[in-house]
Amino acid sequence: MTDTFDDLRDLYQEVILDHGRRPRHARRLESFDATAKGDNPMCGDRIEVWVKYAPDGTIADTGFQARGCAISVASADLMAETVIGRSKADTHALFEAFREMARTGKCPHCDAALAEPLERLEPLAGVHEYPSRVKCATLAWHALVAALDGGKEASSE
Amino acid sequence: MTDTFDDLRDLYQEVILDHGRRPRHARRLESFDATAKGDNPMCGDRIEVWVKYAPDGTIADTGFQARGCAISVASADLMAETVIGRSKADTHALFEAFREMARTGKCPHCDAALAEPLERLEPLAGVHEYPSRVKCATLAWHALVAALDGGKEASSE
Amino acid sequence: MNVDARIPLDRPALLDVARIREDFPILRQTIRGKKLVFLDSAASAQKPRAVIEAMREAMETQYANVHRGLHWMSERTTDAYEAARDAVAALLNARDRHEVVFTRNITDSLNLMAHSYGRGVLRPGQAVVISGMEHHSNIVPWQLLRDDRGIELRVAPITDSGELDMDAFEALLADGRVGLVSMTHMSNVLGTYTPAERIVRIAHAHGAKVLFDGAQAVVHRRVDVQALDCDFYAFTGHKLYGPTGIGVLWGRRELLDAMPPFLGGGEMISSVSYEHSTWAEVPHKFEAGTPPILEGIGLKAAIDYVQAIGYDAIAAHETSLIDHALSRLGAIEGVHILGRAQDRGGVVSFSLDRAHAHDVATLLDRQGIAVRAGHHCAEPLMHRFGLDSTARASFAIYTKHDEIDYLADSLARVREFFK
Amino acid sequence: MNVDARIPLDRPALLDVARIREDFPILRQTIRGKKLVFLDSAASAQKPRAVIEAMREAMETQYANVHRGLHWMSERTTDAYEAARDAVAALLNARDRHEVVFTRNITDSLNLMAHSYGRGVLRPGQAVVISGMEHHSNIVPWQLLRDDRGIELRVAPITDSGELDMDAFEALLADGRVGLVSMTHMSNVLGTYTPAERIVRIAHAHGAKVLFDGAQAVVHRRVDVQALDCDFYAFTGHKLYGPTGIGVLWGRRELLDAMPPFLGGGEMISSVSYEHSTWAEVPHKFEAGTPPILEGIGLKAAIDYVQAIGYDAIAAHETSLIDHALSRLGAIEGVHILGRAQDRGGVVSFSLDRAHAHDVATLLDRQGIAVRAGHHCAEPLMHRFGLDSTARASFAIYTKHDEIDYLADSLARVREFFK
Ligand SMILES: Cc1ncc(COP(=O)(O)O)c(C=O)c1O
Ligand SMILES: Cc1ncc(COP(=O)(O)O)c(C=O)c1O
Repeated sequence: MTDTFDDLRDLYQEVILDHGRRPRHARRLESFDATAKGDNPMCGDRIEVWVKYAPDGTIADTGFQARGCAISVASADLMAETVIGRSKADTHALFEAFREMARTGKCPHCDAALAEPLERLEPLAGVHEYPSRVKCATLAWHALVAALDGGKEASSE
Repeated sequence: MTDTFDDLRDLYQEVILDHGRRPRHARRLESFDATAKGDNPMCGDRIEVWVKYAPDGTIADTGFQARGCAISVASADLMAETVIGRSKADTHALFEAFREMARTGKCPHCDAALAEPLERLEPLAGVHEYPSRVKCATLAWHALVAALDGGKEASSE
Repeated sequence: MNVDARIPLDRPALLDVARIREDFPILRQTIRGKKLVFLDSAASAQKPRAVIEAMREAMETQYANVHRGLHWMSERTTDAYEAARDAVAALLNARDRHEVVFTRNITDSLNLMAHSYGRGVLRPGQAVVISGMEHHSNIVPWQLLRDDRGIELRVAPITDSGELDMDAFEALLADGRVGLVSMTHMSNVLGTYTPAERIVRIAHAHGAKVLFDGAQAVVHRRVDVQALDCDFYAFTGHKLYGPTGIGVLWGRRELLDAMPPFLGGGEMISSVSYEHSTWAEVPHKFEAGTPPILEGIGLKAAIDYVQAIGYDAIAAHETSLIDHALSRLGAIEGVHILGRAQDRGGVVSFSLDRAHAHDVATLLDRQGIAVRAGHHCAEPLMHRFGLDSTARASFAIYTKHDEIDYLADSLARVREFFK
Repeated sequence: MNVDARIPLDRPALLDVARIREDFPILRQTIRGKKLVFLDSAASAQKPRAVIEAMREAMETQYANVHRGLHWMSERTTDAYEAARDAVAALLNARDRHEVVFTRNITDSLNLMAHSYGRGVLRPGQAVVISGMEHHSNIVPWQLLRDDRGIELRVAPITDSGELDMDAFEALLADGRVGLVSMTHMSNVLGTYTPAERIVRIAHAHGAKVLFDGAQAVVHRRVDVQALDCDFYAFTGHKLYGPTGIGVLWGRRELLDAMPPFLGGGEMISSVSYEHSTWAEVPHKFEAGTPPILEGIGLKAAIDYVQAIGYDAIAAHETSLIDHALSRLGAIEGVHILGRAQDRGGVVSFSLDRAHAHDVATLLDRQGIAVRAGHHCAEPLMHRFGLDSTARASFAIYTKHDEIDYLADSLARVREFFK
């Protein structure tokens, strides 16, 4: 693929296509401490997330099974990649920051401490142009946060 | 009153004001063969009509009691004046012709035989500009026709 | 406020009426060679250029069906339509934009309440209270509810001056069976503003929720639903200088959440199967089918326009006009004004000795003046005062004092004419 | 009809599409520098200048509330609004203009039916039949009716090709308990036209009335309710090149007369007292509150516009476009088209291997093409075919053959992109 696809790439960057096509964390954890489902009936997107904590309470591992568009699968995978090793509090903060980025394309009020992980999620910022697809990008996060909070079900806003 | 009221006169001609103010036939007949009521709930107009037939079946006399605007009272009175001496069939035809005149301002398809009585009703043709007031002009006629047809109640369309 | 009856034509007002009139193209029209004097704004207001242009521009440059479009036109149109919801939320000072439900007109908002709240939340044996000065749209839905579900309908009487009888109102609530008070915030016939805060306090003290019919009130005064502390508030777009085809129901989130949906169809569902469907979150739960997209865009432009002028100036203008009208019309022999409330707004209903209201309206029309005549969709109120109909002049931000002078002079001519 | 897949750009059509496009200002828009290719007209159509101008002109020169205005502006606006009723009556070849009820959209028309006919005329124990390819707006109202009043809801299955299974349909009616068949006249997902005359004959033979959801059908084909012999017909203004905020329910006079009112309020009453109110004649009985005045004026302009072009040319254009689309899209490897009905209209739903419909829609949008993706408010139909969503291209009078070519080429690029 050369730049013949330039016009398609600003939202569907290679990293999204890649994670959408070959998610690294798309698996059910054999042993886990928390789990939750997410559901977006409007598009039929569905996701299930599993979380395993480390002894210090940080996220030791996380995996998911998802049915949905490239954006939602890629977002779930990038999420997994980004939150492993983080505390619950960090993950919550990251969720809020990511949500704002997905909605508005930027996160001006974001904590500098979040700069590095947010940069990794930045390829998804393009969805803000498509408010109806923001949900695709945030569904996995809603499910993850529901799992961390001990809930069972989440649906994106 | 001089021509200071010119701008008000094209609809409210002197004959309408006069018949509205001093109707000649606004009375209940002592003896009658048919009667009916008319009601226009939209404006609160109400009318009751009585009819007495001659031996040949023509209308020997008619009277009414009305509550309503100048147009509706004047129309009732002009109607009474016009139908006395006419057959039922004539009166029906006249009703149809008058209705068209009230709606459209003219009656191109009208029978030449109706020319004379229609001319007498012509001052009311101006209501066609006010479709919501056409009903004021036709209510008495609806009631009269209901009486002729043996009905009891009429409401303008 | 005391206004001189012989006010000069270009008297300085708090509102720059001359400039405002520039924004309303229709006001330049003539009727049979006479300048249009439009005094029927309480029936429906004229539209400023901002509204006309917003709707035109949407149709010419940015239109598609909204929500879930996934393409540029749809996403941008959704933004524009949903911005109307933000504008309404700000207008009413709602806590949460999701509390704003778009309907077709206020009649629709009130019917939604009678169905979703009346049939879905109230229980047989409970009662609804309205007042003796309601518009039919705030009477008939409750009658239909009463006849369908055995929910009592109680009518709080009004005084001869046209104000709510507060003692009688409170007495109606005494047995604790009233679930909802649905009342006008300003009468479209008498001009009376009801004492909204007091009504809410009394109703809440007796366990009843309060819904206001703000069709007239919101046109002239700032409405703050949090300050009023009411539970529901409804208004209609076309009287607030917006297009026809759109109305508003605002309600507290938790109350709307607890209400079942009313109309079923697209937009209001979460998922559908033949056996069982689930509903979208509020407000969408109450918005079945393609929404009034262009109308939302027009309404937002209207609200922006009104907000830019500001309710302080608008309310002051209304007060000044009504004072002027009461003094000018009241001075004409044979003219009787209906309603003498202390707190009153921009409508004057009147009758004229020896002339039927319909004749008065038509004869004013011959002079270029648009007023309404009839029962103003408030028959029970008319009958309360022993009348079938009145003529009614009503005012808007574009109404000039000299239009009221012209009305008074023209009415005096009609009186002469009928003498 | 067989259309060459490599059709030249300015192929002469029965419709002068180039001239028609001149009438739609929005079609000159670009999206991110690419020409707008609007293939989402089945969701909502764009508006011709005639509609935009009619609404603008009304607001600028001739506007007031309608009915009983007694002044020039009101009388003339009433004439203009009521002329829309005549236009609809002529469009559907209704016998009587009073049979035309204006609603907010077709969803509202269907809910009116579910309330006034469903709750007011049907009796518990009776059934309503819909088909397996209905829009949610023709499912959910009947579900709510079922759950509220115990009126059974039966679903006539469709075949794999996306057509109504006529034997199964007739079998559903066999017990004589079906009071109403409410069915789409053209599926918004499959494009299938249902055999309306046959449906009516069968339904009537079993004592059932028939209501058609003509939201899609009326856009492309001449509908003659007397020839169809149906009992009710509904459509929505915004898909017929008219504004949002207005829908239509046509019904036989005697059936409408027998139905109780649905919404209560102004306009729909004959007289009101607290004890008892009486209703206006149809259609006003069903039109509570200030009607969609501007929308009626816009809809009339839309109907006049469509009638001037003529349904013969429109239908032929639709057929030509759909044939072209089926041959072009069908030739792309990995593209699957949903629905293969014999008699089908201007929508194509499709899926693409290895790409989710949402991604397809977004990637087409990047190329300037507006298509819809999702369940198209027809979840049960999607599930019937084992799908959650499809992309859908839909056509209008302004759609060019080369836009379909561009869609096919762009789709092929999306396929490459996802390979
Ligand atoms: C077949 C069909 N029925 C009903 C509807 C609902 O139309 P509206 O949203 O205008 O009520 C649509 C369009 O979405 C449709 O395509
Ligand atoms: C106080 C009041 N309530 C309700 C209505 C009904 O408004 P709409 O016809 O827009 O539903 C009106 C206006 O006619 C009104 O003045």
